[in-house]
This record gives sequence, structure tokens and C-alpha cells, in this order.
Amino acid sequence: MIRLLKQREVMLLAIIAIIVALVTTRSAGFGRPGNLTAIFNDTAVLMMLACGQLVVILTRSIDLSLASNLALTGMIAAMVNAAMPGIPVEVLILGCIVVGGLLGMFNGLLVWKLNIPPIVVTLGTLTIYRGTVFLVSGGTWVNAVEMSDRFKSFTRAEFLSLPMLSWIAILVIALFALMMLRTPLGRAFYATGINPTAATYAGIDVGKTKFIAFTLAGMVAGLAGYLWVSRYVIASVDVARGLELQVVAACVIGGVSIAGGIGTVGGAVLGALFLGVINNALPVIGVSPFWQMAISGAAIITAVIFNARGERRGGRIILKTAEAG
Amino acid sequence: MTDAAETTHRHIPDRLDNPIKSAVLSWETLLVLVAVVIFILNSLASPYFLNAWSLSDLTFNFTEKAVIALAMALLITSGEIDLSVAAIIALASTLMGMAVQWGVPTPGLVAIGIGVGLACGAFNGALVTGLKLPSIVVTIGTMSLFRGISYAILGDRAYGGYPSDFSFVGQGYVWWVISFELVLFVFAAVLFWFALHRTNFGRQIFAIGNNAVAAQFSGVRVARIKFVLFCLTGLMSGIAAVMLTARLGSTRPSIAQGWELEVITMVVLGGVNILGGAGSITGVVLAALIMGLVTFGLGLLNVPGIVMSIFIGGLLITVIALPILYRMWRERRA
Amino acid sequence: MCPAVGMAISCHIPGITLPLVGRAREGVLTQENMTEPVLTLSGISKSFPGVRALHDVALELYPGEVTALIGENGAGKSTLVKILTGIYRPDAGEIHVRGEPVSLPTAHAAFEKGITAIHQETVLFDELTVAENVFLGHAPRTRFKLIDWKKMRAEAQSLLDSMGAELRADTRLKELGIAKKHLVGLARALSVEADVVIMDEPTAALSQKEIEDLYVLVELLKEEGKAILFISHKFDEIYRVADRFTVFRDGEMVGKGMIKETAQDEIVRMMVGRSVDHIFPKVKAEIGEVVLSVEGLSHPTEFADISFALRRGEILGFYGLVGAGRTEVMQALFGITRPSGGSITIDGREIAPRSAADAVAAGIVYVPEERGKQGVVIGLPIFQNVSLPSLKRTSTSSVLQLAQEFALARTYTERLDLRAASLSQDVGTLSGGNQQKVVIAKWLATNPRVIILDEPTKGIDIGSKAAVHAFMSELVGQGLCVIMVSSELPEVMGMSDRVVVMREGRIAGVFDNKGLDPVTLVETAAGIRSQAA
Amino acid sequence: AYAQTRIALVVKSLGNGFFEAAARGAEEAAGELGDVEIIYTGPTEPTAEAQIEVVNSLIAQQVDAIAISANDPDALVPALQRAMQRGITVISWDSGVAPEGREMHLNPSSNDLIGNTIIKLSADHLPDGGDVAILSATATATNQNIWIAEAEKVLPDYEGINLVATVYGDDQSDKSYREAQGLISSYPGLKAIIAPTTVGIVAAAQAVTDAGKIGEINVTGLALPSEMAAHIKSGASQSFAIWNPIDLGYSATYIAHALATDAATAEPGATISIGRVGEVTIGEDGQAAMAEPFTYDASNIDEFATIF
Ligand SMILES: Nc1ncnc2c1ncn2[C@@H]1O[C@H](COP(=O)(O)OP(=O)(O)OP(=O)(O)O)[C@@H](O)[C@H]1O
Ligand SMILES: Nc1ncnc2c1ncn2[C@@H]1O[C@H](COP(=O)(O)OP(=O)(O)OP(=O)(O)O)[C@@H](O)[C@H]1O
Ligand SMILES: [Mg+2]
Ligand SMILES: [Mg+2]
Repeated sequence: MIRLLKQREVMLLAIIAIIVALVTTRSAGFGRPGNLTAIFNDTAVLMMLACGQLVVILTRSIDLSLASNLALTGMIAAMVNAAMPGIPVEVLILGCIVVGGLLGMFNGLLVWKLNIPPIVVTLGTLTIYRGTVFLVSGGTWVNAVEMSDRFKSFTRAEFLSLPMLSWIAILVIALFALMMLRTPLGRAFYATGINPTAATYAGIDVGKTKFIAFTLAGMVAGLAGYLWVSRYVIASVDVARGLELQVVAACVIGGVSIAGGIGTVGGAVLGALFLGVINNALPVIGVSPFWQMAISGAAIITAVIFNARGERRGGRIILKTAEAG
Repeated sequence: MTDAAETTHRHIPDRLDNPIKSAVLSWETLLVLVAVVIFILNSLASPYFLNAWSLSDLTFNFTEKAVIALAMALLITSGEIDLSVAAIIALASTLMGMAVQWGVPTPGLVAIGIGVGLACGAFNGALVTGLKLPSIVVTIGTMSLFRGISYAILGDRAYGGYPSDFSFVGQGYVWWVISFELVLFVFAAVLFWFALHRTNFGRQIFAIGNNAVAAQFSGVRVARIKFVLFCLTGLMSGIAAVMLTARLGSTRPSIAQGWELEVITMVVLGGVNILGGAGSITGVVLAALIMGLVTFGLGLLNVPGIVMSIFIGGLLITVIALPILYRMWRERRA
Repeated sequence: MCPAVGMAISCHIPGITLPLVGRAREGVLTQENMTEPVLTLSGISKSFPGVRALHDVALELYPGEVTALIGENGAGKSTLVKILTGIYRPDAGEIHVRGEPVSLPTAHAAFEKGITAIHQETVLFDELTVAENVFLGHAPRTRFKLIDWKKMRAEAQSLLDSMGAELRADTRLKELGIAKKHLVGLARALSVEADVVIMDEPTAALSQKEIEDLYVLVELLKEEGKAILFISHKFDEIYRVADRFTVFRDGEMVGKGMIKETAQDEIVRMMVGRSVDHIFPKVKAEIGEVVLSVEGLSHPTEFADISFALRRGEILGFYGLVGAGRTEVMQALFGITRPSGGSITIDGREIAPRSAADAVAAGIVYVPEERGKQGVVIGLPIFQNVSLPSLKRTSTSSVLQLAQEFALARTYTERLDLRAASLSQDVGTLSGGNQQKVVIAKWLATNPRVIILDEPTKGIDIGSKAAVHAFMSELVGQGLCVIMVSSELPEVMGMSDRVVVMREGRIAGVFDNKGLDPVTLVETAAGIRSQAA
Repeated sequence: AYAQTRIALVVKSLGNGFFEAAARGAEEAAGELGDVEIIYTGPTEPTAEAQIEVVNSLIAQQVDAIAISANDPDALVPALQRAMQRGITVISWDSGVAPEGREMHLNPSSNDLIGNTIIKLSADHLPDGGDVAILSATATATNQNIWIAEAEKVLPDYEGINLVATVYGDDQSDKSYREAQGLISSYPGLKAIIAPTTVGIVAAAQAVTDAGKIGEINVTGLALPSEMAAHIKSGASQSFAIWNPIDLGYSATYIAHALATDAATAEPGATISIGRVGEVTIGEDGQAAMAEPFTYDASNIDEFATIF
């Protein structure tokens, strides 16, 4: 299994590399390490969210509220910072993770305790969380002047010529990868998605596992809320609108099965990176920005077709075993 | 088990429950109650609500979305979903606008709108049933693709100059305050109700939604029916595109942005099981009415649109959660 | 690759390794271990909405003994298993393990109390490796509490090897056939240190060879002093492995005793409340002209060169090891699988069914093996399940006519003696055997020419089994023809007029059922013998 | 009942600082006028169809006047015509409606003035000329497009100023930021980014800061002082301009009130008093301009950043 999935990731990585190479022939600056790290940094939030969405999708759920969660947590962080600049950023980040986690828990509780389909729950909280941003902010923005310097500079501070934002993303990705591969919880996400009945029989509480998945995704979204606001130094109602579907698209492109149980952290991250590279490449090669949407749509469809092929392969073949035997 | 030894066959009754009682305890009853309560609250909260023209304007808030919701209800009942409906509107409207520039008259425009909708639906259907792909991701993809094509064609421009008789479709009144759109919707609702609840086609949709494999093994042409349902959803989106374009008299690529989620909310609020297999058109019509009442009522109180969306989101979760909580509470007592 | 029947097996259960010969030892039962049950259940009740699955039942399991749990479909056997493994919580009653009262709120709790089970449905994870399937939930960990993959693979491999399962621990489960999956399930159950091992119809999906292996394993577990609860509908099997029995009927315990001291008739009477005389009530029907003929039917990967003819009034048995490809052939006849070559002719007319609907229209119907997934539409009421393929007839110009649907459904379900509270009941609330009757009723209602039954009595109790068999006889009596796919030798021998044996996607032999020796069939299916005639 | 005039101030979408400021101006005017109630409202999504729903509910409430900043010049016409038929005074401000859908339109400033200003702002700091690029909001924003068209018209007047690209950030921070980054990397010689939208200019200034190009690339355009204060101080932006949104809301209210109470009529040549801002004269096209955009730089930013 590991072999097959790795193949898919290598393929995706190759496609990304080819795109970068092609674009570089058109615009030499694109392939520079500096620009590549910039793209990575630019995609950091999407990659983190894709990790969060991955665990949710693995358990046969979906979280459409991640972008709204991000916006709400980001707004709260910005407002707290504006009101009390004395609070250290580290504490604020922890607070964001907690708030985001609570919002995720709310989704998870409805899914776990009331057994409401995740898509319904998060369709509801998608609008509720986004509306709450308006309620807490009264519709106004939090601007650069109102934010403390540390609040703004934290994500930009460079270490080994990579900004903190990228390092945080790398840390989150690494933690998710470790969790998925080496902890019982990570395996429980897979088990729940592949066969919930069997998971129950194996002693896994399926509802609780989903709840944990939503909580984790919410925590990531909360963290991303601060990172987003700090990076773009603006908090408004419209922050990250429409990002929820991009996160799902990243997972799909990365080979995560929407039916649950199939997908890797590497795939989700590469899916996000693919979208990031496309987004960054189009303006550079001078393709009209109006084509962006159509191209990413075509990319998603291609990826789905490709993935379905991969999933369908395998299985037993009676005649072949007969010939081999 | 004395009767087990008997050789005569034992009689199995048709049904045990009382149909009237189960109708009273149904989802639709809950929705009717919610609608009535909101109607009363609206009348109390705003002096402007109980007015024929207000109520007529109210219908414009939901008719186009509800027209799509009718088809979406069938599609979701069959276990699939289409997130690209709003993007289909954008593409259909764009191509209609393009046709206007070539001087195509109103009947031609209507045909183009509906035709494009149908073609987009067929494209979705072919991907889902032909290549056996999950509809939610396929339509996330086509959602970007269709609207993306619209952006690519129109860019920063807008199409206008629709013929004046075209506007009747979206703005005309058939009689007094009864708009053409409303009549169209009611007509479509009756058709869809009949199709889902009274025909073989509808029965097969329920069978597919509950267990597509077993339905296939029972001789139901699953792929064909699903394909038809995607086409139907595209077709209704095309009709909605005609209605909306005629109402706006202008086309921009951002037209109907975000409608897919509102349509799905309508369908789910209407009691259609998002996982497939259960649903009713009556519920969807009531849900459309409720959403219209809520948004219009809050609008009369000048509640900001985004706060309204909190109400809609909350309503969705509450209405779904209430029966579950009630059942849990009853089981705990028993 | 070819497994030889009756080969010697060395068996390893964590802790002990000992060589074994494939034959059950007798007289393990001794006086001491009878006195101290490991597990005692008393007063257990469990209800589901509208169904009383268990009422005040009791059960004792003794170390080193096999207790058979016997009962009709829906008697509550699996429900009891699920209570013992922490999946359901009983409404009332007590569970004692070694005299200590315990509660089993979760599957994990049951695990820790030393209760392990192979469930009736294969409950495993297709996308994971065999090793992970064996160890999910209790994987070996490293010092840092992380999963130790290397150790896990090694332990799983040695466990599988010791069971004689020719499996690699790092294959993905998805790539295995049903029988192999069952072995993985077995390995999973044995991967924990348990005192109580529950097997819920463990042989239902196994072929003869694997069943033999399983008996050996059961014997071994007994010697280790484990208490075994063995659920089965096959009496030959029960008499072979069990020491004691307990009978459930409609959720109540109606009898128990020692197997050696009780005759089969008596147990059957306890089970169904009457005696079942003819399990194979084969009535010879008049064999007529050829109805269905299949020539050189092939598929790129699943089967090749399938040719046979089916005559009016005939029951044609399809025998083979599980995984021989019979299901695929039948599904090709039924329009589900697309063949790559060959021809299907019915009543002299060549057909190429591209969907089940086409096949039904041509008069071929198929009762699938996987009842819950392919047979019944759970969520729809009984009458709608029955009328589904016949909607054209029960409706007027595509508009539903409920009265006609009810009439159609009643005619056929009552003929099959369906046990249901009403026709508007969800089929999902019926027991497996009764669901099977709904599927058969559905097809009879279409007036078919050929009816294909794929493992029609798998997991079905003896009473219903006899009913299904009687019905098959009735069908051919009325001029239908029947194809019966079965992996159960007695059934094949008892019911078929002719037997087609399949092996690895090809026909290995066709036999007339006159003076046919069962050994011939088994050996042909296993590839030891090829057909002489 | 006493005669109270209810004026609805309809904006493109709620949650935008610019419109919040305009609403404050409207309240200020209402206070001065005495018997005026302001209904500040708008949709969630900046689309025409959502705005029509808002207008419909205002018609039902029988407000006295609607002052709208429209998401589409044509799509709102039928709804607004219906409002006018029911005796409601309709004017548009900021982003206009086609003439048949309103009585008059109040431009914050004249379009040619704005077009000229945004080019001038960049040229002022480029004595030797250089490459500039425009970062706009959504591709469909009417006023943005008019201003850009006007800017392109006056371009030849500015020797050496070379417009290399126009990109769209959809008024989303992240997209605008990314587009700005794209501009920076695609055009190494870029000297200025002109963003005639507040979301865009803030994002562009941040992108320039993050790319370490302060001093090389000047970000300018239209923005609110409070949003840009930090970037003026850092030097990412030398200067930018805006009309006073408070004054805009204030003026729109005054005009709507005058028309609704029949103190004035909307006909070419008519002059309407707009309180402390002065007066406007309606031109031949039914439009009026409020005032010239005002330029903000390091010298006056602190003073205004606290106001709006
Ligand atoms: N989850 C459930 N919900 C409702 N009813 C159930 C549920 N599980 C079992 N039942 C019902 O409880 C009764 C006992 O079922 P159970 O599965 O224990 O039977 P069984 O003895 O194992 O039968 P079989 O031999 O067919 O496996 C049946 O009537 C069944 O329909
Ligand atoms: N590895 C597998 N993965 C998924 N489904 C399988 C697998 N193996 C078998 N099946 C399905 O399970 C059922 C029983 O499979 P089985 O191994 O019995 O093969 P078969 O083709 O049915 O052969 P036969 O009917 O001769 O036993 C069939 O429906 C088959 O499609
Ligand atoms: Mg059972
Ligand atoms: Mg089979």
C-alpha cells in the first residue's frame, strides 16, 4: 500500500517540478530559490488546512467551515491584540488554537452526539461562524496600525532564510505525518474511514474519532487564523472567503478519497502546493487572471479522474493467479 | 410458536401504522409549523409585511433558487450532489449574453440558456456515471470550470442589452401580484412532486438512494437514472439562469455567486437526507418558503444580510437537531 | 501455490507451538473443567426499536470446551456475541468472568477481559495491510509509545505462518479473496491473549480445505484451555466440533445440553418448535428442452471458456472452492459483468445483457450472494423491494399503483412464508433468512425463465434452508430452470441434477448427479483430479 | 404622526471600512437635518441579485429615499424603477446605476479627476518615469473600471510613465497580495503599484514590505488613512488619495433628503445644498461630483488616521 501511495505522491511532485521548470523558461525569476520559498510561504496556510481537512475526510466527514473558523479566530486575535497589545504573541497563538479547537469541537459534537451528517453541520456553521465575525467586529476592519509590531513581525521573522510562517507549517505537517503513521489515533482515523463497523469492533469509538478529527482541524484553522491575519495584516469579514473549497480541492488533487479511509499527509500537502504553484505561476507567465478559475477547475477534474484510476487498480484477478500458479 | 407448524400461510398486513397519524408526525408538519410561526412573527414585527406586494416581492427572494432545489432534491435523494449549479447559471447567462450581441431574439435566448444548462448537467452526469467518480469532487471541479469559462469569456465586462420582451420571464406578472416566476415555480413543483412521489421513476430514485448496488441488481438502470438526474439539475439551473438573467437584464461572471450552498441548504432543510434515500418535494417547497420568509422578514427589520445567514445556518442545524434531540429524550425516558 | 487437501499443519498460538494432525481428538472433556465456567451470562435482555432480540437468556462457557450456539435466523445469536464483545450494551442481565461481575461498555473493555471474537460479517479494513488488520487497536509500541511497524509485521507474519495461512503480512487486504480475509479475521482474534474465543458462523465463507484447517485450530484452542462459543447453522459441523450446545428461539434460551447425548432431531425441534424432515426435498422434475445455453463465455481476468447448457426443469449445481469465479460468471449472465467473448442463448435467442435490467427482461434473474449489499434495498419497505423489478406491471403508464404493489408483494411473500409484522416494514429490520425470502419473492414476481441462486442458503437456518430447497423443487416443477451456486457439498449433492465444477475461472468438470461421489467433486474443485469422463 | 424621513443607505456589501465611514457621515447628516432616520444596509455578497433583495425589502418598508452604491449599473434598474414608481426617491452614489434607475448620481469626485489623480500620485514620485502597474478590485467593479479607463486616457500626459499590467485582486487580501507578488517578480523594473481599492492597496503595500522593496516600489492609489497609516510610516507608500467617505455619506444623505422632501428636484442644472460640504450641481448626464480627492502623506496622516 505504501508503495502505491508513494508513487502517486512522486507523480504529483514531478508534475509540480515540471510546471516550475516550464514557467522558469518563460520567466527566469520564477525558479529562483527565493521565489520558490516565497511560494511555499504563500501556500503554508493552505497546506496546514489541508492537513486538518485530511483527517476529517479520512473519517468519512467533511469540514466546510474551516475558512469561516479561520476568519473568526483571526478576527478575535486581531481585536484582542488591538485592545491589549501587551499580551505576548505566543499566548495569543495558543488562544487561537483553543478558540479554533472549540469551534471545531462544536462541529464534532453535532456529528458525534446527534449523528447529523458532517456536510449539513458544517454547511450551517460555515455561515454561522462567518456571520459571527461580523457580529464581533461590527463590520469594521482591524488595520495594520492597530496591530502591535510583534503581532505583525512574528510570522515574518526569518530563520535559515525561511520565514516563521513556513516553519510553523513544516512543524504542523511533520506533527500530522507522525500522528498519522505512528500513533494509534492516526490509524484510528484510517480505520474509521475504511470501515466504521469494523472500527467499532476493533474498539474504536467512531463518533469520538470523528469528534477528535473535527477538533484537530479546528485547531489548525484557529492557528491559521492568526497566521493569516498577521501575514496580510488585515482582519475583516471577508478574510479567506471561498478557501473552504480550495482546501477540499487540495486534498482531492493530493489523492485523498472523499469516501474516506484513503489519503496521506504528503498527498494533501502536495495537492495544496500544486494549487499554490498554479496560483503563483499564472500571473507570472502572463496568462489572463480570468483564466485562473477555469484552469484550477480543469486541474481538479483531471486529478479526480486520475485518482479514481489508481484506486480502481488492484483487487483480485482469478485467471492471472491461475496462470501464475 | 404454535402457528409455525401450521401449513397455511400466515397473513401479513399491508401496514400497521396509522397513515394519518404518521402524516401528522411528519417532517412536513414541522416545517408548516415553522413557516406559520415565522409568518406570524413577521406580521407582528413589521407593519409592512402583510401587504400583497410585499408578499409578492418576497417570492423573488427564492423562486430561482427553489427551481433548482426541486431538481437538486431528486439528485440528493438518489445519493449524489451537484455543487456546480450556480456556476452553470453563470455560464448559461454568459452564453445568453453573447447571443444577444449576435442579435438572437428572446425564444433563442431561452433555448440557449436551457440548452447550456442541460449540456453542463450532461457533462457532470457523464463524469459521475461514465467514469464512476464521486459527484461532490467532480462538481467542485466543474464549479470552477464553468464559472471560470464565464470569467475567461467576459473578463471585466458585462453583457447587457437584452431584448425588452425577454425581461417578462424574470420581471413579468401573470395576474395582479402573481409573478411569472412564481407561476413557473409552482408548475415545476407540481411536476417534480408527481415525478418523485407518484411514478416508477421516483420510486427508482428512492431505491438508488438507499442502496444503489441492490437497486442495480434489481434491474434498475442506475447509471442512466443518475445521468438523467444530473441533466435535469443542469436543465433546471439553465431555467433559473434564464429567469435570473431576465430579471437582472445583465450578465456578469459573478452572477449567482454562492447559490449552490443556499440551494443545498433549502433541500436539506426540506427534509431530504443528504446521504440519499429519503426526501419529499413538499418539504423542499416549504423550506424554500421558510427561507424566503426568514430573509424577507429580517430584511424588513433591516437586519444585515450576514446576520441573516447566521439565522439560516442556525435554522438548518436546529431543525435537523430538534427531532433527534426529541427522540433521544424520549428514549431516555422510556 | 495450490493448497493440498489434508496437509499437515503446524499450529502456533502465542506462547505455545505444537504440531498437529488434521483430526479432532476426542474425550478432552473432563470432570474438573466442567465445574468452573469461565464466562457466565444470566438474565440478559436486549431490545431494538420494535424487536425483542434477547429475553432473559443465560449461557455458560467452560474452559477447554466448545459450546455451540444454535438457533434460527434472527434468534439473537449475533446480538449475544455483540453484547459479549462490548458492541451492544444489554438492557438487563449480568455477565461474570471467572466469577467476577463485569461490565463491557466498549469493544476495548471486552478485549481486556479476555474475550475475542470472529464476527459473522468480515469486519476488517480493505485499505490496510494484513499486519495492521491483525493488530489494529493493540499494535506493538516503541519506547516512545509510537507504533512499531517492524515488530508488528514480524509478529503478524509468524502468527499467520503458524496458522498455515499462505499470506504475507504486508499485502493489502483489498487484494485478498473472501476466504483469505476470513483467515486474517481469525488471526486477529488470536493475536490477543484471550480466554474466551467466539466464532460467529466462521465457516460460512470458507472452502472445504480451510474449514478443515479451522477445525484443527479449534481443537488446538481447546487444548490450550480456551472456552469457545461456536455459532453455526451446519449440523455436521456442530457435531464435529462442539461439546455442548445451547439453543435460542426468538430471543429466548429454550434448551441446552451435551452434544454427545442429544440427537440432531431433538435439537432441531428445540430450534424451530417442530421437526424438519426433509432438508433436501428434491423432487425429480421432468427435464425438457434446452432453455439457456452458454458458449465460450470469457472475461479478460476473471473467467475463460465457460460453456454449459441448462434444460427446462433442471437444477444445475455450480460447485467450486470459494473464489473459483462462479459469482463472476453468474453476474456476467445477469448483465453486471461485461464478458469479452462468447455467447448466451435463451430459448434459442442470443442475448447480450448489458445491465441487470436487460437480463431480467430476457428472463434471467439472480439472487446474489451478498444479500445485504446486493439483494435487498435496506431503507425501503418490503413491498417496494418486491415490486421494484416489476414496477412496469404494477403501474399504469408509469404511475404507481400501491394497491397492485401490495397485492403482488403479498402473493409472493406469503407463498414463501415470510415472517414480518407488515409489508410496510423496512426490510432492514428482518433477519437474514427473511431478507433472502424477500429477494426470492422479488424475482418470482417477474415470472423468470432462469433463476440463479448464488449461495442461497449461506447463513440460513435449517428450517428456512429446507423451505428454500423445497421452493427450488417447486420452481423446477413449474418448468423453470435453476442454477444453484453453492460451496456446501451436501446441498450440491442433495439438490442438483447435474453439477458443474469450477476451478480458477474455468470449468473443471461437469457431472451427472447419479451415483456421484462427493470426493470426486472436492478433488476436481481442488485441482487434484481432472475429469475423466 | 410626525413627518420623519427614512433614508436607506444601501452599500455594496457590509463589513467594509469605507462604507462604515460613509454610514457615519449619513448619521451626522441625519442629526443635522433633524427628522431623518438612516437605515444602513447591504448584502453579504457583493452581487446585484443580493442587493435586489435588500432593495425589495426597503420598497416594502416604504422608505422615503434610497441612496445606493450599486454592484451592477443595469441589474438594479428594474428594482429601483419599481421603487420610484412607488414614490421612493432613488439616488446612487459612489458606484452608479444607469440613468433610468435613479434620479441622480453622486460621484465622490469626477471620474476624470480620480483617473488623473491615481496616475499623478505615482508620477509625482517618479521624476524620471518608469514602469507602473494597476492592482484593481474585482474585474466587474464599475467604478474601478471607469477610473482605470480614465487613467489610461491621461497616461500620455505623463512622460515616461509606462503602464505594464492591470491585475485583479478581487478585493480579497490574499489574492491581492499574491497578485502584487506576481507583479513584483514579473516586472523587475517596476516602480509603482497603483491600487484604486482599499483592500488592494493595503495588500500591495504589505507585499512590497515583505519583498524588501520599500523605497524601490511605491504603492499608491485610493485608501482610507487609518488603513494605510502604518505603510506611510514605513515608506512602502509615499502618498495616496481618497475623498472623504464620511463626507460622501453625509452628502448623499443631504441630497436624498432634499429630493425626498421636494426641497429640490433632480434635473440638469439644479443645485443642491449639501450642508457643511457646500453644494453640488447636477450635470447634463444627471451626475454630480462632490469634491476633489484629497491626498494623504507622512505630513498629515496622523491627523486623519484617527478619524476614518
Ligand atoms: N441493530 C439492530 N437494530 C434492530 N434490530 C436488530 C439489530 N440487530 C439485530 N436486530 C434484530 O434482532 C434479532 C436478532 O438478530 P441476530 O442478528 O442476533 O440474529 P442471529 O441469531 O444472529 O441470526 P442469523 O442466524 O441470521 O445470523 C433479529 O430480529 C434482528 O432483526
Ligand atoms: N478481494 C476481494 N475484494 C472485494 N471483493 C471480493 C474479493 N474477493 C471476492 N470478492 C467478492 O466477494 C464475493 C465472493 O467472492 P469469492 O471469493 O467467493 O469469488 P467468486 O468469484 O464469488 O467465486 P465463487 O463464487 O466461485 O466462490 C464476490 O461477489 C466477489 O466479487
Ligand atoms: Mg447472526
Ligand atoms: Mg461466490
